[in-house]
Amino acid sequence: MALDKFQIAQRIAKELKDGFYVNLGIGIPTLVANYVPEGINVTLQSENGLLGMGPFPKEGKQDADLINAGKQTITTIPGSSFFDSAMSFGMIRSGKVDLTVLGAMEVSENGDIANWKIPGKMVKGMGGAMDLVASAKNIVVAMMHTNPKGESKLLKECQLPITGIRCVKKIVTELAVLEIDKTGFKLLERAPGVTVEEIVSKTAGNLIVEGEVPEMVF
Amino acid sequence: MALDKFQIAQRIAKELKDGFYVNLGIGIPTLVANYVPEGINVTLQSENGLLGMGPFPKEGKQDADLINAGKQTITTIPGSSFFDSAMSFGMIRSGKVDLTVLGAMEVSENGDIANWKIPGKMVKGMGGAMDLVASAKNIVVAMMHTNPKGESKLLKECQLPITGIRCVKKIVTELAVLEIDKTGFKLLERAPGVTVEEIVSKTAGNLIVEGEVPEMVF
Amino acid sequence: MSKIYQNADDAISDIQDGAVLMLGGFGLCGIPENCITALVKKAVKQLTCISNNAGVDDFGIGLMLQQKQVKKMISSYVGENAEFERQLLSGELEVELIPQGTLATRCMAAGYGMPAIYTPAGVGTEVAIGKEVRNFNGKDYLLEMAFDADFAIVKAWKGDTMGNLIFKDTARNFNPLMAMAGKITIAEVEHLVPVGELDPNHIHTPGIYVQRIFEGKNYEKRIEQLTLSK
Amino acid sequence: MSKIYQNADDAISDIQDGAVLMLGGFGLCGIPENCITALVKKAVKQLTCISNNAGVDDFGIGLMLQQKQVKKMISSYVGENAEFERQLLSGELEVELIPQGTLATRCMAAGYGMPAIYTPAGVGTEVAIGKEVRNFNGKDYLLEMAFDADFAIVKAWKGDTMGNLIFKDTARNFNPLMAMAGKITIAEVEHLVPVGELDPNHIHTPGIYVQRIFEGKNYEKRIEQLTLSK
Repeated sequence: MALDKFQIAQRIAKELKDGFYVNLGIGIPTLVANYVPEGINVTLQSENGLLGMGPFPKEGKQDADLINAGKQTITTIPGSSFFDSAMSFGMIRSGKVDLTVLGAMEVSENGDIANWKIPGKMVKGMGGAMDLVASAKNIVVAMMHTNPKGESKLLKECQLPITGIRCVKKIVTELAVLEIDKTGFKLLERAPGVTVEEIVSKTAGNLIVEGEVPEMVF
Repeated sequence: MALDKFQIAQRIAKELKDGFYVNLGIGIPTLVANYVPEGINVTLQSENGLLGMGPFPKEGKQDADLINAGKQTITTIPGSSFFDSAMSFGMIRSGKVDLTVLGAMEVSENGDIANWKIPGKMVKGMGGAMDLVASAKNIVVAMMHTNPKGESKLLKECQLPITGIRCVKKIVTELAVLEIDKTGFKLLERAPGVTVEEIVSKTAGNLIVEGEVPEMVF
Repeated sequence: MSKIYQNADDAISDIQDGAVLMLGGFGLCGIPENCITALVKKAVKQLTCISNNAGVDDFGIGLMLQQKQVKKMISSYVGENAEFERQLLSGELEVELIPQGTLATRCMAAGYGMPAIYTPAGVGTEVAIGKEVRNFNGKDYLLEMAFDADFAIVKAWKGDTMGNLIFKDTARNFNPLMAMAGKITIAEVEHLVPVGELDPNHIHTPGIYVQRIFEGKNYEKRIEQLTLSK
Repeated sequence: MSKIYQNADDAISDIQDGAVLMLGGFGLCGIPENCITALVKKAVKQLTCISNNAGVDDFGIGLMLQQKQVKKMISSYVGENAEFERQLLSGELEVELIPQGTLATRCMAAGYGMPAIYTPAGVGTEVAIGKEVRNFNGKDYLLEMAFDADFAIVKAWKGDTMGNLIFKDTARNFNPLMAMAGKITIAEVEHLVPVGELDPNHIHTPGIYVQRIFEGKNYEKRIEQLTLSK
């Protein structure tokens, strides 16, 4: 059974370690915050200028001066700090953020990522994505294995304009967990009940399958 | 009559304009703060990280956490702000400080300044002087016209290791006010009773004397 | 020499057609609402606006776009704006998209008197076209130039009569960076307080960076994405 | 994962001979007194110390110099220290003098992930020897590299258990810059407070930059130049 988006988030949450500072992109990555394993503490960074992002506010408690990078109203938690956008990207560039989780349209087998622009469509901009992918020391991509047309999003080379080069470390899709290896996508785990054959058939880039590939454990 | 150091400071204070942000170096420059003309307001910057430097504290009110760039205990005034040393030199480099007053060992006729190092003597370092002279848009030097041996400190070229190039705008000595012009030291004012001849004899670099040179007015 | 202006009209009165403006804010959070209204009223045109976003159709910089006052936007993200899209597709509006951290750091560079900075953002992408790429310690970086803006227009929570500013929460964002970067910086504040009232240790932007200040009025502070917990 | 250490000995226990250290403070103002004492006690040697000043004979980094623990000082001003002078003249101690703003900005560059910065300080002087000079907009600048320190050791006024720091008055100086720049940052604070006690808008150094924190004791906070008004 392919994972749903909540299970993808849940699987990514297993990458979290105690004390991590984490930047979560918009979409599935945001959901990761709901699955932080018991007993570990992570601090969420929002690149508009906040460390220690709390949950959405209760009705009536929203504050226009307190939003996240997705422009959603949020709250602080004890230990939060505010800073300007230069310091925010400063801590991203200097590798202080331990883990960055992003969505993607395409990932290539050498770790290039495309997630900001589709030629012919209105271009909204890269926001902080190019800074994040160029700087983060540990980038996990959360995405579907194929696009709506059924074409693989794990490619030999990105077809869309890229956001950053050789930066993705790991990919979690509804079918698999894969790691960017020197020669391609190394298959680490299968979604429960998903066959290696299905993953092979939906991966256009070089897929490395070594020995028995375990199922994900939740 | 040659000026004393207090009069040099007093003359430099006439360069102040209302609203100026000013950085005063150690020695005679520090004294300038005592002669701010009536009715104008200047804010003193201390490059260790303070805008709005107040007078020395009263006995018992000193605070080890509150010092100026000369490491002296000082006070704040209403409107003071603290910042880190990068921002401090940031505001210096970006030309936000309107006037910088410095001492010097030598100034050359093209505006080079030497004030940090005497070969053969223990070198203590340049502190913030190189940043200040390289960045300030308006630098006034306060110094004696000659060194203790009677040799001119206003030279064709600096003999000592220089602190910065082509940066000095104006010089106030015990004898004269001079401006760095395209071709040399332009004599603007004489100290009361001091002759042009004396200034000529004590200036080794090219001295430009045009028409009648007025006496300083205090 | 007083930095205090009566209102936004007063503070922006000498901004001319063709000016390069920086406008603080992220999304609709921390934007200089009063100055934007005054710029619309003044109908100044052919502006270049450096701002992380371009507002929405009926708020923020969107109001200036509706009056066709903007020649060029320099931003990192410009969604949520139909009129913007129309002008872009019709060629009326020029847009330069740059990474958000690059935008922030180019502001900081201007304020810190650094002519250019090196950042890895955009290496290997179309953002790198025409730019110097340089390797330091095995990693490639792009050379990006400091901004050069005629006016920086920012919004703070509190300010004093010497121009010292304090921002609130994530409304800080680009505001202190742009405040440092403008040739002339105009700050509108929710609360203009007497000098001495702000703790010198809490000031985010020292007054040396601020040439004009006024207390804004009727802040709407619109929320773009209201999200609530149950 | 707790960042809290019991004391300075504990916090610096893994600093080895030959380490590159950043030490906060300007003069004797805002120096990490407890950590310096612990470094002397640990007798770690061959250190490279990046610090604006080198203390006085019997306080600050001067204490480490007396024990001949320092191989190299990288500073902007090193007066007021006879033992320093002796070691320098005898060749026991290497000294690299760099402009104060360059020192500050090279710290900031490290904390902001910028490999190098351009500054006009030192152009045309002996500081420029061997460095790239580059002209931007008609003005020359030197290329100066970000520092690369193993440990940054800073002193703050208040800190919380997540490592958030607040500095007091001019004791801020290089401390927040170095806090951002170390691979491992050790903060000693006068007051260690529970998380949530510091206002998020007043924090100077966000906890992400601080790996270890402890409450120092017996602060002497010596005054170098006592100057009083009558």
